[in-house]
Amino acid sequence: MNGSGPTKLVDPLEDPLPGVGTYEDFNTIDWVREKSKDRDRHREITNKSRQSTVALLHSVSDAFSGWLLMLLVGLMAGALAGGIDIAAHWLTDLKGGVCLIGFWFNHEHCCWTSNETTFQERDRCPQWQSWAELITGTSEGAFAYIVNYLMYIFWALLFSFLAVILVRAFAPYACGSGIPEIKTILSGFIIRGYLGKWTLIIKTITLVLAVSSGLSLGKEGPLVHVACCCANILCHLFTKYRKNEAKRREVLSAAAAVGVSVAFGAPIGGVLFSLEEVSYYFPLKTLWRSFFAALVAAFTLRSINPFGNSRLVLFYVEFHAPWHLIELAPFILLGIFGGLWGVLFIKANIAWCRRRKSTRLGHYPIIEVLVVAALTALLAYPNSYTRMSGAELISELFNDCSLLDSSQLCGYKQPANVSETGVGNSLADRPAGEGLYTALWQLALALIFKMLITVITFGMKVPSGLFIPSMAVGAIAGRLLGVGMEQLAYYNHDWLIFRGWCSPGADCITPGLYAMVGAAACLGGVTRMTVSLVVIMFELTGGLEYIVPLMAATMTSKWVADAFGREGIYEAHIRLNGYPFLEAKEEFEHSSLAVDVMRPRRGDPALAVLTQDGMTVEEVENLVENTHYSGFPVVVSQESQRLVGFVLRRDLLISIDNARKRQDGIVGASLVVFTEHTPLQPPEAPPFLRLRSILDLSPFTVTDHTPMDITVDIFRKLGLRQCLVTHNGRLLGIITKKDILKHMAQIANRDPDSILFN
Amino acid sequence: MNGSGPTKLVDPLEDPLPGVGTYEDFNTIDWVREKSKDRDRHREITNKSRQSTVALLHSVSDAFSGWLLMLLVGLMAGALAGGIDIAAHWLTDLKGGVCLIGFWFNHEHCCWTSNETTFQERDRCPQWQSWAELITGTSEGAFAYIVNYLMYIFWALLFSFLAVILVRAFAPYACGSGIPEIKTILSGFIIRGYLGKWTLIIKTITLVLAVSSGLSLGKEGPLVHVACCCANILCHLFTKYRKNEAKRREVLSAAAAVGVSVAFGAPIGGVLFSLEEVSYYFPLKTLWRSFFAALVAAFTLRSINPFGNSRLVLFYVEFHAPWHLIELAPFILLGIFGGLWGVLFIKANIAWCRRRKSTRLGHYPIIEVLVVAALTALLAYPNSYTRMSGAELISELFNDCSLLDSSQLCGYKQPANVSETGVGNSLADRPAGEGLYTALWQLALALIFKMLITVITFGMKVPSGLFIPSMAVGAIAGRLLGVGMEQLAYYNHDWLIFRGWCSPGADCITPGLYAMVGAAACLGGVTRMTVSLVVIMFELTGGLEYIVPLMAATMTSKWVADAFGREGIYEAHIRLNGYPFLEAKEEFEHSSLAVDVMRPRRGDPALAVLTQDGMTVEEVENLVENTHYSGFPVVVSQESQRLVGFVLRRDLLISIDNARKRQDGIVGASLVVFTEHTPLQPPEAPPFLRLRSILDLSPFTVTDHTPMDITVDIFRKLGLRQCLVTHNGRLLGIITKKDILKHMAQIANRDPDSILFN
Amino acid sequence: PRNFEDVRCKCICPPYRNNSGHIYNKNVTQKDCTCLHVVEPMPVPGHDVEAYCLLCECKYEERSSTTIKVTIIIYLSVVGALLLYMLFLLLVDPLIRKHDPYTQPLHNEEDSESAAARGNTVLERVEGAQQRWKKQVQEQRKTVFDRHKLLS
Amino acid sequence: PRNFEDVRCKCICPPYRNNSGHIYNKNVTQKDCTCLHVVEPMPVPGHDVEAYCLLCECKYEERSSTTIKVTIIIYLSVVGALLLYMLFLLLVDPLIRKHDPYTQPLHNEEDSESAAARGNTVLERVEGAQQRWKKQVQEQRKTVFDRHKLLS
Repeated sequence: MNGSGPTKLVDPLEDPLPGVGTYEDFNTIDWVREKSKDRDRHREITNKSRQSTVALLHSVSDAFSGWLLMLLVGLMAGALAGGIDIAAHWLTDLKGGVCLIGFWFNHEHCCWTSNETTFQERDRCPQWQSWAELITGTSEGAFAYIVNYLMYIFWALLFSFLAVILVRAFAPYACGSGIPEIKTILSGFIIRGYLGKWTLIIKTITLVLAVSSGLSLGKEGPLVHVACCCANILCHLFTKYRKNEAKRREVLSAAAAVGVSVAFGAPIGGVLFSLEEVSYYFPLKTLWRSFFAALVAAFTLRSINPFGNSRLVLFYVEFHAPWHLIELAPFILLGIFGGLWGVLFIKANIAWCRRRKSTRLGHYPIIEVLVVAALTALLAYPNSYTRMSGAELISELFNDCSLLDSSQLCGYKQPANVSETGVGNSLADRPAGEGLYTALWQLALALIFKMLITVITFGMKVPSGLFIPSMAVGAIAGRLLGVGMEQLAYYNHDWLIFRGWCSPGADCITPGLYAMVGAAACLGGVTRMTVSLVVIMFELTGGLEYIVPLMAATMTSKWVADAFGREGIYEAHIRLNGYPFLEAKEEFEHSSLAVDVMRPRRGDPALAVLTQDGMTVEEVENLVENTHYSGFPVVVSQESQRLVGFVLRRDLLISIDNARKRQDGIVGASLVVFTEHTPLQPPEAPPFLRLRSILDLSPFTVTDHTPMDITVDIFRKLGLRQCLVTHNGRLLGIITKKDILKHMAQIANRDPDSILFN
Repeated sequence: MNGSGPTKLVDPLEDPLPGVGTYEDFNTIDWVREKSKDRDRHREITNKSRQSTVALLHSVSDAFSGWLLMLLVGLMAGALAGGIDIAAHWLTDLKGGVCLIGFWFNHEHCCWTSNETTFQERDRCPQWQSWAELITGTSEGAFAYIVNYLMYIFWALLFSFLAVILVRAFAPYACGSGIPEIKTILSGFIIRGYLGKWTLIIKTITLVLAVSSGLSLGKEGPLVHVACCCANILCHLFTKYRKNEAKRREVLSAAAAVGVSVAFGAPIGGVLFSLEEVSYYFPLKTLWRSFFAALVAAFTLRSINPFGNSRLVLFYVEFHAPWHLIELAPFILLGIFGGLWGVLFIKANIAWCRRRKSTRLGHYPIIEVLVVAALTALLAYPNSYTRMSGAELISELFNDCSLLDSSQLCGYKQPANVSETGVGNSLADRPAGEGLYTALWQLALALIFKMLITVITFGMKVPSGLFIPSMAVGAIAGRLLGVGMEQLAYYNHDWLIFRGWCSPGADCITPGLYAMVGAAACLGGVTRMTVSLVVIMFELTGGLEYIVPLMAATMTSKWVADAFGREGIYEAHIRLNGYPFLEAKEEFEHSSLAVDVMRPRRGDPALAVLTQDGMTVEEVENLVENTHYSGFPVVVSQESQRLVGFVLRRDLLISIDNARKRQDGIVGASLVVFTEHTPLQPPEAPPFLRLRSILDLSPFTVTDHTPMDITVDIFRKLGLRQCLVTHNGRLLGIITKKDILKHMAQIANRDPDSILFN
Repeated sequence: PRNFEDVRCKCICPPYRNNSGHIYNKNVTQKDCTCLHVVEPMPVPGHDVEAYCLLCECKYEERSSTTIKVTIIIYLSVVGALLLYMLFLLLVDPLIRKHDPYTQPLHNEEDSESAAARGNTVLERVEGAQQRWKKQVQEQRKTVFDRHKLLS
Repeated sequence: PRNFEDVRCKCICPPYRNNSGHIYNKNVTQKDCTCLHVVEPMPVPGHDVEAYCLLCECKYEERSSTTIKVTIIIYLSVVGALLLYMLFLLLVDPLIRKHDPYTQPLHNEEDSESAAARGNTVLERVEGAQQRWKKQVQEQRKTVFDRHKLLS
């Protein structure tokens, strides 16, 4: 959409002036212009490819560079995710002890080949020494407990301190989950350095530290950021993507899919997540490539095999226990819980973050992290369900008890004799035993703890994901409900609702399934994901039979949560920070017209316009200097106000600057000409400055009567930055993305000046 | 986008005049207008809901009507699919014989409880009598064979005759696969009656007949059409969807997902199919609802349980045999085969269909069907692999041989003694035996037969899907290659490539997997599906481990096929029929400008415009009568050509007609006024005809310099029907969707007049 | 339909030593659907039972013969009714009334719907609806079969 | 690393009659990863072996201890390097040069890249790059930590 009309003055492959056509930091890109640039470029290459073999090869390699890039992104993100998994696992276990046969082994790998593990305590082996054993020589008794406790707190504090200090020192952009920012970037915003090398390094390093410190946060969201950083860095290898912001965003959108794919081992779910949650402008075109990249990443991760069991995630489960239609009632209950929790969490977290943003709390980020880490460690250690990492907790809760399990959660009273003809290892009749009751109490406490601590954890200045804590909350609630249902059914086999499908001896209720459904419900309530969430959970379990329970819970959760507030946590954070993000899912409901939103408003001074051949360089410079607009319409004359085109402030400044330096005779009195044919030049006047090449000859226009819902639709669908408003063919005003966002904020009774823009 | 500006003259809930705002047959809808109408309606309901409880209830029920509709569509489509499965299975088996204990049982169900089935001939039982047994009393010998042969041909002819005669008599729109037409309809085209009651009934009935007649066609494509018919009919129950063409298309898009979901038992695959292949305008918004509907349909189908084994499709497989990285080479080979076959099939089929369209062949549709059916039956019967139905063949080919199987394809030489410690029932060492060699020959013949007969079958005037025949071709090829590889590995354990993973005694190659990959490759080559195909196949097998082979094959197949021609079979048929379909996936590559495409061209007479207050009723009527345009721009005056708005021919005619009938004093000399404020009326002049209410005050405009790639993008993204072209604020011309399609046809050296339009 | 026919437990036992393969079919509950209950008489001596049973695969299956019966009967009656109606339209109808159906052009759906209100008695309305439908089908037939504009 | 440590066959056997549950761990090939090979000594008498083994679950697992070792060592060295560099920047750097880093406004990436060419020797370029990076980080720190414009 640069004005290279039929005359083809400019070679699209090389910008005439460095800087023309680029963007400043915290600005929004013009999708149409970028796409058009890419098409010009593609056309050029196609045309050249008919001329020589080298050019043909170039064209082929250009066509395949997208695939190559996807491959590289998949490989790099998969490898990084594997590394993060291994390091985080090791560091987490370091809080408890150290491996004597090699300090680099985590607890499980330390005892990997040991024959001394017992059925009851599967993770005990002499090679692994807790800190108490190392320091005091014994692992029993109150003193050893206290030593372990103190060491746990020490390590937690150390890790969290390192995390926050590294973030502060090297890459402040590495903190947080990153998904709100990536959503905003994908919608066209520019945050320089947000996806850079240092962000990648620091985010990777500190993510491991933050997860290992025992804070109530997960690595899933930040992995999306990490994958996007990889993609952005790899984009620099290919001209096609380096120079085009729109094309680069296609790659980033695929990278988001890659991130979720490695976080949950769910390639299809990742692609759907990218489609549903983060992508903005081009959902279909990149579908296939995203899928490819997500698969490559998943396979890289599998070949690294971070957990030593060929699984991509710790909490992968595989059970095929059937469920009964009546169970939909508790599942829907879980959905309601998830929805309520989602709403409460969002409200509480946003309130806390606002406080952090506006009060003195925000001035002490390092102390805040240390305090929260200390608090978490102090409260988490005594309860074994909070002491373990979030992923391990979820894994334990998802697991269905069989005879092979010895965890506390499976502390059922053992039947007198195990039937010999019983098929497999399932426990059929399960009255709860002592161990289970203890576990339930601990879980209830853990639930309350997790619910509270997550609110103040998310948003601290360390990398922090929200998926794992939300899932943990839901999984605990689900497991509690599941065990409750199970015991209810066990003691009341003869109730009408249990009769028929819960006969004695039949395994009728699966608490692990309830935990899974609860996790999905809570995650759904917080993030408002729908299809992608169901598919991710489905890929986690590998069984199509649980789609209906998951869906019922997710749907209820979303409906309940939407009844109290339509935004998910990411949208809420986007709004909190005032990012210029035009939500694609929300309909614009108000009945205002374009004329109500455009600038200038009634009473304002008239729109600043340039005329196509009536202004001198000096006049133009004055106009530009005295206004702060990022672009100016060009009209035939001030009287007729008939629109010719649109020119960007940045391009204008660079061009005039360049002309003054390089072009002979251009002075302040030179006439600036935007017309195609230069008017006849008076003999002694200074030469004209011809600027048609930077003029956008096809600016978008709408009439003043256009309803805003249509205008918003146009902005969203086409990715516009500004749009001119006309009335009966005369230029009347301009609507920018910022104006729309301000207008929407006004309608929603929010402060319109909170929108972040350059 | 009806001109109900801030003055709100018209109540959006009831059109002022019946007919204003509706479309004629074979016309394209204006998405923006429809969406805007729906938003107005929604706003109205929301506003009213604050006033009374009844209105509030109405608003809630309106909000949930979409979900209710989805539920109903899922239930109805699932039930119909179940009925079709049962009936088709029974009719297919009727060609061979009849069940004595109840004529309504098919072969399998007839022998369901029989204890007389043997291990070798699993489907034999005394209750099921072949026609030879019934007529001649014996099932052995040449005479019985001939009787069965003749009966087979007789039934095939009868079924196909009934199918084509019913289609011709009651619902000609019921023939074909329907997917090209549904794609076109979803893009905004209107074909009245295409999704009506009769089409639904006849398509359902004749689909069963066509499939049962043994013709080389499947039921998967038509099921999409059936589901869309259900959705369209159920839309009539809800005002929200009945009156709005855009909203209805949202439902139809979900219905397409439902169709694939029941056809393959793949809800996620169905949703992705709808997203990737058929949907046009709103992929994301309906994602969640589509998924819901697809799941409901799949569960309805499962509860009907048409195959008696809780599977949704006949050819569901579940194996978990590992594959080796080296095997990617044969998989890619299968991809190449699939791509080549896809290209050849499309070329051959389109050539044949063009012949049918243009030569005398098209005049005898009934005879054509009978001849093809007779030919198919005649050639298919002697070969057991063509005699069975396509789905059964695929099921047999996908199946991996275990000790439990006795089919010819598993005719391996039995090892001397079965090892007792061998785990499970897998066959480890497998030299091919006599039976397998026979089977291979038969399969090779079946491959050639299927490849040829499908070309002339697809496009006949019976309901016919393409998925099953394509998959069958691919599955045969894949199985052949798989068995070949297996034998190669068996006899050459010591080759470098087999060493290590194919040691003696290990089960290293799974021919069933090759069949599956081949099926995916061929289907991908023909339809150019990518993600959705992989996901469908993944849901068919239920194992994530085969995604990589499937993806390698699909990707190769698509690349190979795209190298020879970029269109899939559906796009090719859309082009053959000249449907006005603007492909969303293809980029517009040419560098033309809007001014090159718009009407009037240079040298044509000027654009027919109305002025806002200068024309009489008679003049307007003359203008409308002498042109065939479907809309007219309204300008301030002929001299200034400054654009005011756009008015549709149909609305104009209806309004003038109505005014002449109902409004007092409107005569030919009355002035037509489009302005907001009526000018002062001269005393004795006839009253003005005020038509501002039908004026679209926000027509889309582009400048003459806008590159066509951007214009095409705008048309696609916003779903426009026409767009006005301006130069420096003056109206210059108009571009319609038809102009764009003609321009694209011209660029591709096709006949631009082949585009179907009203 | 006898309901007990609607469940079965099917065990497929492959060839084992000198026994050929065999298929067992029995009407038992899901719980009892194991090799030990279904394979009768056991073809192998006692100590081999376990090994033999390991090789067998037992599947519990349910069906609804009523659904099958009802579906087939509905299907056949619809086909029959359609054929009869087709014969009626082909043979009887032209004798009753003689007019050219091609004269009137096809209305749009809206127009036709409003026209539907014009009939006075129920019979006339049905008559009118039938006429309109017939015209639509003729139009469709012309489009698809004669002019090959659509669906070719 | 000793390679034979990288595979294991782990059998978990639940409590059975009067035997308590037990975990067996053995270093065998995938083919031999069955209860019969791994559970040694067999805790039950001969005729019970089959029933006992049916209850046990054996899993063959592989890992790469080299990958683990390398990952951890790389991780630790990167953290160490970063900490050292941070200390250097905090303590040593201010002593070497004394200027106000806040004076010059942040350049855009393009500008900075072109500026990168200005340095003459390699050392100067590195120096320049480091200065620009430090300014960027300061800018980021102001945005995120002080002004709370982003990421709060």
